[in-house]
Amino acid sequence: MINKRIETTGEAVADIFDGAIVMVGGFGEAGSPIELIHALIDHGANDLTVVNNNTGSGEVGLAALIKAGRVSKMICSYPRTANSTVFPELYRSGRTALELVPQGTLAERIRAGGAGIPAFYTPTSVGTPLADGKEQRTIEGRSYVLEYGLTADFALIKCRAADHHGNLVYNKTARNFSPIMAMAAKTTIVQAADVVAPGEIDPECVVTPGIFVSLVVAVDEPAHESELVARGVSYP
Amino acid sequence: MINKRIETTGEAVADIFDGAIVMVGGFGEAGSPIELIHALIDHGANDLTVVNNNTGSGEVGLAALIKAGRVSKMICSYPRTANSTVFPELYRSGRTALELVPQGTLAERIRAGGAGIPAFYTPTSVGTPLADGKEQRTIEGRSYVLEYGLTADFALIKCRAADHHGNLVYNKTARNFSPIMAMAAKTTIVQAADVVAPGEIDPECVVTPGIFVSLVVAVDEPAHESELVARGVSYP
Amino acid sequence: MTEKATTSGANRIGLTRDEMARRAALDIPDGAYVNLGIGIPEQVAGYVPEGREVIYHTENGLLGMGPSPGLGEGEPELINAGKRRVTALAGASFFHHADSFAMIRGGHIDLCVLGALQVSKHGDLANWSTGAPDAIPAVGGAMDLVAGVRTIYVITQHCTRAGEPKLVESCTYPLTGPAVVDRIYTDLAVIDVIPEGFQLVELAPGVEFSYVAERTGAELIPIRQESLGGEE
Amino acid sequence: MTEKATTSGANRIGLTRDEMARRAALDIPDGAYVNLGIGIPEQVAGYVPEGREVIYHTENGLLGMGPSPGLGEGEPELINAGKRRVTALAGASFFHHADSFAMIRGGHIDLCVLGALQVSKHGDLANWSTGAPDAIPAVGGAMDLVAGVRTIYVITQHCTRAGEPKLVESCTYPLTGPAVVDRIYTDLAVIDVIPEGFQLVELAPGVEFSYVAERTGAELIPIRQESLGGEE
Repeated sequence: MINKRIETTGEAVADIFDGAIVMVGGFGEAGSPIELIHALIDHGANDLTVVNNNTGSGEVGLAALIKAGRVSKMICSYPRTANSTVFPELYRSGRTALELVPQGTLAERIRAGGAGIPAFYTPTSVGTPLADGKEQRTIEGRSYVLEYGLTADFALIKCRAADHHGNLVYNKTARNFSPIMAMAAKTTIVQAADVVAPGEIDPECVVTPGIFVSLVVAVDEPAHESELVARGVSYP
Repeated sequence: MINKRIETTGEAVADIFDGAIVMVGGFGEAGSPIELIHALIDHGANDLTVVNNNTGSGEVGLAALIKAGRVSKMICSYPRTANSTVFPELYRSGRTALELVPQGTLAERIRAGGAGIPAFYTPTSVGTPLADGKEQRTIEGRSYVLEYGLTADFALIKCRAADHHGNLVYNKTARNFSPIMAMAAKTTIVQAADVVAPGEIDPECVVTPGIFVSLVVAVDEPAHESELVARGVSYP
Repeated sequence: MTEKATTSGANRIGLTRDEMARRAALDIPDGAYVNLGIGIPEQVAGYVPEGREVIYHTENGLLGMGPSPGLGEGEPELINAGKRRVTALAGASFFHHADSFAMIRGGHIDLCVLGALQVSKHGDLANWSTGAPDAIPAVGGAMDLVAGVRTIYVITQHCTRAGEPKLVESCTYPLTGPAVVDRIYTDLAVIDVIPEGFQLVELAPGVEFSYVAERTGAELIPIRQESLGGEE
Repeated sequence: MTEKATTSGANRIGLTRDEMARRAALDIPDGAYVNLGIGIPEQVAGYVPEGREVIYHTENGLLGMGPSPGLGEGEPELINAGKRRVTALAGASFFHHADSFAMIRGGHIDLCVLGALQVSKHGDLANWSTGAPDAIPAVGGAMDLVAGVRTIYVITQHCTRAGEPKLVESCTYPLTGPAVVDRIYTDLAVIDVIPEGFQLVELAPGVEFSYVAERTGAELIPIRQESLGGEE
């Protein structure tokens, strides 16, 4: 019987190695797999390249991982957050590198990586500093930049429900980057508020088919980042 | 109030012009919008370029459109069908041109067209005659061909249910090319077995968001191509 | 243009932020698919005239975005691109980021309303970075929006707080996109970007042409079809 | 190799089509995601050994494909890539064609079993066209499968009906993909494609090495670790 369920978040992240590229789902706090990130902090992997739209807020979740000095490079579109000074400090001190990517290009690069497309042309960023040094090409009279697919060793994502095959459904705008990150990572680790038997998710409504998922761990009552930040929580 | 519903299949296809590029959903008979195709035959538009995975079967639906001489070019991956001699005859006589595209490349070109990606690299067809004349490029030691996004003037697609905004859900493997064709066409015309009010389709389960849909027409009891073919029906 | 004038403060003239949003909302067609940028543009949704239905897209994966649920209400996983809580209307749909930006890049969004640091007379937009060396660069979805959405409206104060024109000959800040802006709504005027440059469309109530022209960093082309009296 | 021998007919030796499918099924690992080509490969699904669970992908948009529903049963909108009616098992999912081929091209499918017209000793596969000038060219998803799936198995008769070898020095038919085939299951043998060429893995019961070698259009490397008696 195929059963991708694993019991603890600690076991789920145990194989993440130093120097790994880790995609982390979420847009702001929506979809952020806080419990998996905290398990990764406990696990101790270092020198990570993290792909996320943002850089976290407060001192929990992704911001806590960055604060712990585990992230040597961020690939993201918007590394500024009202509630966090963690990334700006490390960036200014040169301890964390930044690859800034327009949000739609970031999404498309991740999707391309997952879909076996090594590179594609896009109009986004043409004529701006973010196109500097990139190959350009004119197609039917319009200029485009060449962008490369992005893959990862691991993805950490959060969903509403998963079955034992790893079929996933999400919650509202917490879906965001998670389905494409699940495609782009060699090992996709999922925290699910509900873990159900195969057949309990309508096959017409599955958002991430199980083929893109490696491990599922139940996190029944996931924390909300904004509530932790409001309470002044700092992890660990 | 936004309401994309239109009363008849005839009105739905009335704007399709001679020389148009028309994407037609379906893989074999699954998802084939037979009633819309028959309305297009009645409408009379000529010199069409049709994009579909196949070329229809028997003498109904897409095969009937081809037989009526309305298709000057097919773009497809598999133009052979056990039950149809319509396309082979026109192809051999030189009256219908063929652009043969590997199925996954066809899907990706349509998706790219809809997503504003003008071109992308793919490993598919490298080292085969279908790569002849195509630009190639080596990326990290592997060879790829450059393929271009595909867009259309119209898409004709079939779905299980649509709401007035054009949000769509499909039936099983009848989904196939329809969601990406809806993205790639300037005007997407949909036949739906059910037309419902906004809010009746779960927003988590919408497959094609209404932004990709122009017109919806109810076809309560769509015909099945295989049944028509078995009965020897020839349209018109 | 050498005069430094502020449009805020005691001797304020021209439109308030709310009035600018309301003015822009007048130009949003019925049935349009619209993306609203962060800041003043977000307020446009509150002013769509009676009888029109507009479908709002937020790039973090929602089409059919409804109004804010009110302070302390809503859900942390139902937010907009500005990471504020929103609602979903009947007929809404959720989708992932690649699909969301396919809508943007693929030209499916009719209209986008954005803020600006600078707009040039060629329609170049700078709205993501002042280029300051100590700033953390952050771009979000702005470059995708201007590259993909058919019509780009900008809402901005006519001048910076320091009184510098934001409508300029050419942008000194890093571009978000070249030749992308169609129309600009400021506290002082509505201005189109046409091949010849900044074309005045409408002055805010009580604002004179010369007042706007002096605060515009490139030639402001007067409204052609009517006399503007002594203002030229 | 000059001898024209048919492997069907009264003096048939080697495996039947069902037996070939059964033999290939033995090598499909537990938990694998597998795509089965049209023809004999479709039959592999019926022979997965007890205790293993394999998830079948069909490129027209279904993961978790189950067996045929039986003659006259099933639904016209629940079909496989061969356009035959199938079923969907618990844990299945439906998706569109671009997502389906993202699974294939992106390397997410573990294994694919295909038919062949010819396989070269370099693992080149030709299975879509005989290159005949009057044939309607049709490729389907075969080129995507060989370009994207990690492991490619081929099931084929060892020779054509005319007795010509299908395992050859180099393909004369147009390629589906170069250097893609990992293992070949024929009525006569199981053969791996290794850098040195065709490596015999196993002979069908009652079939001798020389019989297979004579019907193979390139050198057949004997099994190394055991003596094959007088066959060399």
